[in-house]
Amino acid sequence: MNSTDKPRLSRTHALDLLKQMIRIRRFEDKCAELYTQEKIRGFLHLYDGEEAVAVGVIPVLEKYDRIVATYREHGHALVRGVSMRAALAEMYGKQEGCSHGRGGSMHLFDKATNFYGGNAIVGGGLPLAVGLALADHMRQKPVVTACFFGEGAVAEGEFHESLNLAALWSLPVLFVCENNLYAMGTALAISESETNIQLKAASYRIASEAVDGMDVVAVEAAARRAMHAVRETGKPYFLECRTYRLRAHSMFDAQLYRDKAEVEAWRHKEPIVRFQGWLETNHMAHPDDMVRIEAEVAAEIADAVAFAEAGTWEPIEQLTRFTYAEKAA
Amino acid sequence: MNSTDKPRLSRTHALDLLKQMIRIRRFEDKCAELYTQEKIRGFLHLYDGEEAVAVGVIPVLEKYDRIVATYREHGHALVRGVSMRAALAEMYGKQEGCSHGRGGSMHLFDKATNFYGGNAIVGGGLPLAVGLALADHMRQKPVVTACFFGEGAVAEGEFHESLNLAALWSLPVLFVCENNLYAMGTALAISESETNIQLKAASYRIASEAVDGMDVVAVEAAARRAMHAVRETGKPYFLECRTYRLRAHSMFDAQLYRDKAEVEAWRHKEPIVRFQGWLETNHMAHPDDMVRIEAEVAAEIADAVAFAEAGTWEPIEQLTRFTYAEKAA
Amino acid sequence: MATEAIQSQAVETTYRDAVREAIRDAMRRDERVFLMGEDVGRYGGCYAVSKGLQAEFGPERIRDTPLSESGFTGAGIGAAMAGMRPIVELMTVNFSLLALDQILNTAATVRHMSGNQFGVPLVIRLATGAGRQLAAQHSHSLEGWYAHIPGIKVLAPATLEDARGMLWTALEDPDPVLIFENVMLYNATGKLASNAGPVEIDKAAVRRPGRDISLITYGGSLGKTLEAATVLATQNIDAEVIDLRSLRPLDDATIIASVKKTRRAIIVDEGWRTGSLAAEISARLIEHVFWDLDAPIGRVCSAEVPIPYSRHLENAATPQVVNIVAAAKAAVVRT
Amino acid sequence: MATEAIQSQAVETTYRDAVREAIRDAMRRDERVFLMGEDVGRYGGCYAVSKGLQAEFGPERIRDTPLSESGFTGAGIGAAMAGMRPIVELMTVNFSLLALDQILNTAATVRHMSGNQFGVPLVIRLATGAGRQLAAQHSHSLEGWYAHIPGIKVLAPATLEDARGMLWTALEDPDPVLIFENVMLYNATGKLASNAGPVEIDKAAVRRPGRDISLITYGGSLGKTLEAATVLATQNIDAEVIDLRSLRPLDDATIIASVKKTRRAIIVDEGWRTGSLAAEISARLIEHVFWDLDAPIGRVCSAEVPIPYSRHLENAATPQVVNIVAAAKAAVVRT
Ligand SMILES: Cc1ncc(C[n+]2csc(CCOP(=O)(O)OP(=O)(O)O)c2C)c(N)n1
Ligand SMILES: Cc1ncc(C[n+]2csc(CCOP(=O)(O)OP(=O)(O)O)c2C)c(N)n1
Ligand SMILES: [Mg+2]
Ligand SMILES: [Mg+2]
Repeated sequence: MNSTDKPRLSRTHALDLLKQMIRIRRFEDKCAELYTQEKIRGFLHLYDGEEAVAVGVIPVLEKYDRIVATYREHGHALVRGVSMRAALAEMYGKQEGCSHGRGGSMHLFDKATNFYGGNAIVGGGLPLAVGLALADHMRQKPVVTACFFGEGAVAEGEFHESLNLAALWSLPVLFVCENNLYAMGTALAISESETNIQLKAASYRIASEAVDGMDVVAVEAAARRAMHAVRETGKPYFLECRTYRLRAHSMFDAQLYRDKAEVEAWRHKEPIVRFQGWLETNHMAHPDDMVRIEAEVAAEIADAVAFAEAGTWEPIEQLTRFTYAEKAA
Repeated sequence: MNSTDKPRLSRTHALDLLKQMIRIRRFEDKCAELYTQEKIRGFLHLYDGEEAVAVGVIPVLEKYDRIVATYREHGHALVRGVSMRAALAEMYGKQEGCSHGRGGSMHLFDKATNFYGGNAIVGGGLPLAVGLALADHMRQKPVVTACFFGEGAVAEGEFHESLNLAALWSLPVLFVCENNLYAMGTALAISESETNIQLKAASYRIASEAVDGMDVVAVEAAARRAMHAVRETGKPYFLECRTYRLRAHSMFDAQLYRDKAEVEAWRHKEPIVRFQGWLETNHMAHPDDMVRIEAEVAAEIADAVAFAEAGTWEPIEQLTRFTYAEKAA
Repeated sequence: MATEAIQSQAVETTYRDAVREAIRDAMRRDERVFLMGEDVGRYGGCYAVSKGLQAEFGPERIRDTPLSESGFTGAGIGAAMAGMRPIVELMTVNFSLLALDQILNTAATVRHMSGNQFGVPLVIRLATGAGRQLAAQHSHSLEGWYAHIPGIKVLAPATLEDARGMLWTALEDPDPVLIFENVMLYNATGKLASNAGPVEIDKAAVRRPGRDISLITYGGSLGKTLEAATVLATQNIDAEVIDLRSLRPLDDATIIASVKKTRRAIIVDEGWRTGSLAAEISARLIEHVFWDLDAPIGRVCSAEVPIPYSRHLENAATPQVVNIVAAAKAAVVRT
Repeated sequence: MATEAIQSQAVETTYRDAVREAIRDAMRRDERVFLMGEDVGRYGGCYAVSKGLQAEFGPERIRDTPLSESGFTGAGIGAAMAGMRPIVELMTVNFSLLALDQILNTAATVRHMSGNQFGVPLVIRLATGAGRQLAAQHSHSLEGWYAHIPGIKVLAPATLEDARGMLWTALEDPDPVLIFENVMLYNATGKLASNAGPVEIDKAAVRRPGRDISLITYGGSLGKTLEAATVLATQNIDAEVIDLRSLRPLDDATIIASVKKTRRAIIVDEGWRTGSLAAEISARLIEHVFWDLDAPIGRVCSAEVPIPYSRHLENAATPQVVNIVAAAKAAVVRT
């Protein structure tokens, strides 16, 4: 273990990690509420229980690094610095949204933060990440592309093709598998003959690590090791984060495939309560810290809602815009 | 090693293995000649150098087992018992061909021998094999499906999806990878980050073995072990046969990607000469055996050519037949 | 069938339940039939179509698959070639693109390539269509596009009778049949004969007879088109509404007979306009009834844009009643 | 462009060499350009198009890929989004089905889904077409089918000038462009201006002016269609031959102007008839010039069958000069 492996767990940093997780959680609770009010439509996939993954990994990246995410990407967008205003306005379908209202919850994009979006095709983001990294590799840029995907994507042919290409061409991709044990209602054991996902990296000669995805500090430490390896070697790295989705897959899911007891058991390992408790017992988080964090987050959310509400609908005359680039006049 | 592992190498059996290899070689030499005469058109992929694989594996299968092959399948068809007449007539495009002249060299099919054909999409046959085995599994039939494919197919997503499905559902598929080191002009190292193909089976929890594909006895022994395992467990098995393509990929290949020396080196390991020499030194093949074999093969080929030449063209009025089943009148 | 149904004792049901009943019925009739796809079992189907079926038929016959569209579609093809009668559910047409090689290069070609030795009696079910604000990757209407492929058949059940009746007939077909279920229809309710069963899948249906113009459509657009016909009636335009039912093959006879009578036609199709099935029908009409036409054939299709998320733009991108009415009026007044 | 070319000093060349020259030229003009695909490097390209290029530009920029169509097509999309100008060679359209999800769900949608923040300046080259007796899985003509997809552009170079000139223009396009090269054209020889360079890709070209009927075609069928026009001339039918060049978007203006003049049209398209690009053009003509037509619009397309191996059946399945002549005569005599 060299220095880059040790989490610099200063109090400020710790509180920041905690705040980011709380920020995602409260934001998505609000989104769920807004969904029932039909302010948000389409599919809405919440990250509830998995916050430690995005919060542990993304701050380790540099501004110039790139991120590819899935349709369950609100948390990733927020941690990366996509404004909550633009993200929520997008879910409202307003043209002030980060994707101009064209994408919705599953397609948050933000060029300013190199956020290459929400992809709603499972596994579809992996080849894209390989290509982003290929471009950087060919231009010898020290840029890393972090690619997030669920364990369900591991069964897709594109997973296989992408890992092989990244390793074969030695491309700087950090593959982050968010293993929450279910793909919609399909448990890992019903999807994979080998349920130890991390092992799969070996057949592509890709270095890998599996980490407790409910422990933000552990995730951050693993992410540091991973990013260090990618930057040192220019080669891909595979990070499996073992986590759990506490809510339904989407707002349409009756959760017939798992029993409440299982969900309850996981609730106890829930990343926010767990980390907060640990910080409190170690006197790194005080009650007033919590009050401040909750207040700041609540204010940011209120502001985002106001912004989204005030947002405008794109004129119907512009319907076919963005199908092709507008000709430079 | 139990009895099923030991090749029963009686003289008759040995000579039969040798004859089958010679039969394929001479037949394909004739095909190449007929191609230059434009009797055979389209793509023609020869098996020259790889004969020990089909000859070692296919006789181990039962009549009721199923076979899925690639566009390089002349040898597999002949060993399986597809008549040389029907195979050659097919390459001529005559309606007496085993696929009624619709398929050509890349699409030899034969229901009578459960030969599910030549597939010209690399990797395309693997899901098919999984499905054939699924049908047998669901009906508890003791049938095994042998699926042949080249090492180039390993990079395809369908390889990954198929191996996982076969293992996950525990289906009786014998995956036979014909690793001839090249996919057209692409050497294995340019195609795979992990060039030890056999290792890949492990990440699906599939039992596997790699064998010298130039040694027909070794291939047969390995095939016996493999088939025994599949029948015992009902699970898939992965057999990598390490071999080499001595001729061009197809008749259009200038072979810019490998030097003659390499090909020459492999010619010395060539399965027919090697096995024949071994049989001769061990007094299992005598000069008159060879004379007989060559004579029988030559006669069969001459007969097949006559048959194909005498074959007829399907009337153009029947063009759209076989697009859909004909309605039973 | 539909009419019979209405005569016999009818029960209130939904399109979703009708599809489920069709699957259950097929599973009971023939043990070679099984359903396989993502989340068809424990989850109950992403649109709850197969809910409860795994409990009745078990995990082998209501088979949950990994996310391997090409793999399990190919497996369905192989199982069909080996004598089973698989129903592969590709969840939605959007994901079927991952399986297109297996569908076009194998399912559609095996009978031909093998000189008729092997066939692929496979049924593939796919949800299709826009309207749920699922944006650019989840709102495709590609059924008309699939109808380009020789070797497969393409069905689009628009009614409860067809949702209930097409599956079994498709399963009895010796060749691959794709059944597209429009996502906006699953909650559609209506009366279905308690004894509703298999229906033929070769003919288009005249859902509303009329004299002045033929409105030709299918699947998710049938309802909108019938609505449009009602509006047109109030303006003394008597529209005939044709439900294609089968997109491949097309029932030319019914289409031609209708247009020969009305001398005008509009085709309503949720696919993107360019290269739409509507274009094919228009071209065929020109080839067959050119001299009988009193007006150009019109098309009401989706705009040439990936479907946007926001509701107002999604609606603007897809055929609506007003567009159909406008197109029909234009065709009628034009002469 | 073509005409200019003929004026300047011309050298004998082949379509294959023209494509190679276009790639070499692009690689020299812009270091962001690279070619990636199966066997483009060491093998020299399955149709020898890229022969020699790896020696000149090295294995990084003339990049051999594994058999991973979806993977490397997606990689091309990503590289394009990150500022490169990749040319992805999908060897043949037959294998592109494995990459269709990346093409339709990503390349064609990213600009839209991202509200115009990201674009995909990617060029995909594909060999297309029948005629080499490669049978049902290797003889597809799907360029017209691809033209259904909003968000991409589709080109079909039929001449040496276009084979040489379209690539660079496509690379400068901010959106994904698919270039379909007909396999029967690679050996085509002719004179090409020594200074031949980029050509515009927006307009259809009138390859032969005529008064009596418009023969509309593209790519591999242009030669056959011009031949047919010559035959027709001997029978006093003066055919105008239009080369679409761009299949998406279609140059309606040129097509409409021609048919308004000739009042008759036949579309020649190697795609399967149902749902062919020919159907789209027919439908558009009806929408725009219905009242100017003196005869129904005819289509000469491929038969609705997977392409058979045997030569006589393959020929019978695909458009031939005699079919074009017959269709044209039928349209002219019909009135
Ligand atoms: C190619 C494809 N197939 C199916 C779907 C439907 N679908 C959406 S999410 C999902 C489950 C994905 O599970 P996983 O990859 O584990 O991610 P998670 O939702 O658990 O975060 C499925 C099947 C899809 N979007 N894309
Ligand atoms: C999906 C697909 N991509 C590309 C091709 C073109 N192609 C035909 S054979 C071949 C090489 C396959 O190599 P391998 O799998 O090792 O089999 P081998 O020819 O060596 O027996 C390629 C690239 C194809 N037929 N299918
Ligand atoms: Mg998951
Ligand atoms: Mg090989």
